[in-house]
Amino acid sequence: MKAEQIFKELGLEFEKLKVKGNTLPRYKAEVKPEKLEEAIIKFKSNGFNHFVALSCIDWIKDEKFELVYHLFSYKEKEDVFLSIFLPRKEPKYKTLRHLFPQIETYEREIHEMFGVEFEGNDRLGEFILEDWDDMPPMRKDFDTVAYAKKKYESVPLIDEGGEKE
Amino acid sequence: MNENPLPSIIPDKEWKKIQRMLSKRSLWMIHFCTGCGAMEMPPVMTSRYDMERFGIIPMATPRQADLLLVTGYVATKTLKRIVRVYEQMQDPKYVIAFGSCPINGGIYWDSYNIIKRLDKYIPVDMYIAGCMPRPEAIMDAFLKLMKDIDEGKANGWMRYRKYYDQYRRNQMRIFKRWDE
Amino acid sequence: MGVMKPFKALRHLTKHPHTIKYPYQKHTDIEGLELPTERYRGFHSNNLETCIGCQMCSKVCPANAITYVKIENSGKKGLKWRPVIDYGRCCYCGFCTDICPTKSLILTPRYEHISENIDEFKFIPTYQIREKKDKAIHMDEVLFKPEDYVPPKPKEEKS
Amino acid sequence: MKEFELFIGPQHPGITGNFMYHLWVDGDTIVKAEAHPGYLHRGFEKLMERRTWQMNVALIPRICVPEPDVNEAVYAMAVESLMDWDIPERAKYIRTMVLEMARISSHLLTMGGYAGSIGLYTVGQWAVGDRDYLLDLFEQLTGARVYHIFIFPGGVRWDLPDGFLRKLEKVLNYLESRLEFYDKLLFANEVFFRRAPDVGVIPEDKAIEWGVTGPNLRACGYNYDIRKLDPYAAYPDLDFEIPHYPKFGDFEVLGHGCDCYSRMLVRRLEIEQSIKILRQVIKKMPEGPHTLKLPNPLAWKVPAGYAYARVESSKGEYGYFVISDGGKMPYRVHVRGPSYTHGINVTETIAKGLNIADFSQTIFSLDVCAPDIER
Repeated sequence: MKAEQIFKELGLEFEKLKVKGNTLPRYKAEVKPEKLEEAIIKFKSNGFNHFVALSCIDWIKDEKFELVYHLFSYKEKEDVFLSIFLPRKEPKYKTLRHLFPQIETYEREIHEMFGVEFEGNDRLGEFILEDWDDMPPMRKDFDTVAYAKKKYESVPLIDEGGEKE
Repeated sequence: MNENPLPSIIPDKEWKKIQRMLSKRSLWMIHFCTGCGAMEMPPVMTSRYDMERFGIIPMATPRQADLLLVTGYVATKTLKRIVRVYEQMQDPKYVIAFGSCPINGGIYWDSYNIIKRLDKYIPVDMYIAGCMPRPEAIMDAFLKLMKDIDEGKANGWMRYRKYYDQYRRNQMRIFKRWDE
Repeated sequence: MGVMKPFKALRHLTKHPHTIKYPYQKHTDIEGLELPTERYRGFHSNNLETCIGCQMCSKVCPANAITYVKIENSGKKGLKWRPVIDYGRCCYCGFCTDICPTKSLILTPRYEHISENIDEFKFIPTYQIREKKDKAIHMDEVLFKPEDYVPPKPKEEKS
Repeated sequence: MKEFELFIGPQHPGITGNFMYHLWVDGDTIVKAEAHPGYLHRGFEKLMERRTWQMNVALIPRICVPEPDVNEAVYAMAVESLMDWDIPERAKYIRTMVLEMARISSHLLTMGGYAGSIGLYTVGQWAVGDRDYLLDLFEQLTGARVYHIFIFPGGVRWDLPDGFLRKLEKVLNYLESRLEFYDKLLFANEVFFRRAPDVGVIPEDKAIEWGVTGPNLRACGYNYDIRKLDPYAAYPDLDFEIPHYPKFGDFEVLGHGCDCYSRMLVRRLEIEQSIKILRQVIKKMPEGPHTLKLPNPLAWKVPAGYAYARVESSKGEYGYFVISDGGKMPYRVHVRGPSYTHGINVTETIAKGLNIADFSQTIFSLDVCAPDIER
């Protein structure tokens, strides 16, 4: 089934993204967080069985996190982006790893980089970073230059005491 | 490196010279690609440039290696492994740092996960400029290191022993825990 | 026959070797052209005469590698700032040379600088780097003392 | 029965790059595997938010080191989508040429690494040596051996140097003559026949659902290639085939697909197809400008919006999700690397039941590229 038809059945409004270079159409729609699982199941059963990526965007001015679930159909040759908005304070969502197993990895990364909590995913925790001691680094209010200065540039040089062998 | 088997015949100073002359001819390199500069290692290691002509071969275990190549940027998670590998290597040991990143951070100068100067954490014997350095530059660095070893100038491992406390203090500013 | 297979490898003995015997032999491409060519992005060279000190190169640098020193007797009026490039930062992308309005800052095909001393990787590129054909850079040609600065001779124009 | 824990990596020759797998083994058999990425994490997505649209071109090739050009191409395509630019024909052909050269060089490197993991070290020596001729060409074209910084939004950075296409033709002839030796050494080798088939099997019906893409998906019998599905650059004008299981031409079909054997054979056949594509590019290379006129890099603003661009890299689908808020810098860029699923989720699942000795060849045949997992 074509994506436009599925959107119509789900009662969602969508926009078409601009495409240059590639040729296939891309549709983006905003979904309510509680309706998302249903929508993904609907798309999955209609041929959209390739889960491309899960991205997180920090809209700091609107105090929101946007999670974009990206699906692709090899049959219909269409891309679908389903986005949900979460509040920036204590962002929480449920895991969808039972639908596509690689969502688990994306959730682990987003948990570490943005601090979004996914209920039901038991593998959240230290993933890419080690010994991290600040707020999640991909958030917009994290200042990487100040952090690098504080952590790395303040380390003193080895004082050789004026003697060299 | 100081045990002299024939103290009565050869004086200590001469013995060290012979040792250095021999050890520069068989530098074994640890097989550890720490960053993107490792991409230029295959041409150097294999038939095109063939570093075995200089007696340098890749070795999988740190215990048998003399040469640690820090190929490019060093993430904090890798730094811990580099320090572990470096401490497992037997004296004398040498470190070559590849490219811009170990000198002053390189293009990742503002990254939150990349250390900026490698010589604050382990001693470095040779730096190569470039991003990434060409195989020719890498070969020249090997030749220059061999010359330095012969002249007794490459003694980063002695520095590490001497200023161990300072190096360890700097390392522990980056790591939260050492023993896991 | 499986038994004879290993002996077939003997014919490779007569082939031309693939290895570049590096310190004695130059790197050449498949047609025998010596590499690197003029297009190679190696160390910078800056003609301090034509540089106008506009500081555009530092604004476009993705690695924040370019800082400036003031040159007092630059021999002419105008802006006296000249770029200092930190090769502990530089990523050899060449954006600085693309944007340079007078094209005084260029990248040369010289690529080699090896040192035990970490402080030797920050210097003022001079026009001498351009002139020499050697692949390696030496500190004596890039160490720049403003009081010793002598403007280069103008090239003789063809009449 | 007692389980042992085994750590493969980060300092281990049997692993693709600086990456670690934590294995639980029972005797010789792997019971559980866990991937530990992060040794190469540089925070690219954060750094890209701090750099202007042009500066990012210098930064992104570093995301995937064996094949840096796909990053530049896909970023350029995403930016062109937002800017609504149509690039000149010549730029399209030059891009295709660069991407195919990169594909051959990456496949050669994978082949060498894979052969090393089953004990045939000569292939690695030859493949990496032959790859160097391609790097020589890259150097003459782009000015650098590995990080080319060549494909810009709006076209390519420079035009072709004199006699480049002639040299490319020569290198292609040379590579084609070498393929026969690779066949003898690796693809017609008894060691390969005995060790590779039916090892590291991805279940065919799960492959798409698990996010397997690229040569690994085609090894499962699917005829999907982004160059045909979602064409970009000059691919619609070019004629080429997509090798997939069980269409292996002259090669024997051993095993039941989805295994190391078919994954490596797909790569081997793709080299042939890439050579074919490059020959057509040489013949068809149009005249004209190689780039659009770019805006001043210091005042380059990109209209607000979302854009997703994807290309087929040698490892699978490579995508950039670029979000602009109309400013001088990207608001957010998300990089979808193919190894993200191959290296973590797929490997963790298919490692169960593998022999320890086969683990290394499985990850080499999946072509896991560590830097694009953790970025």
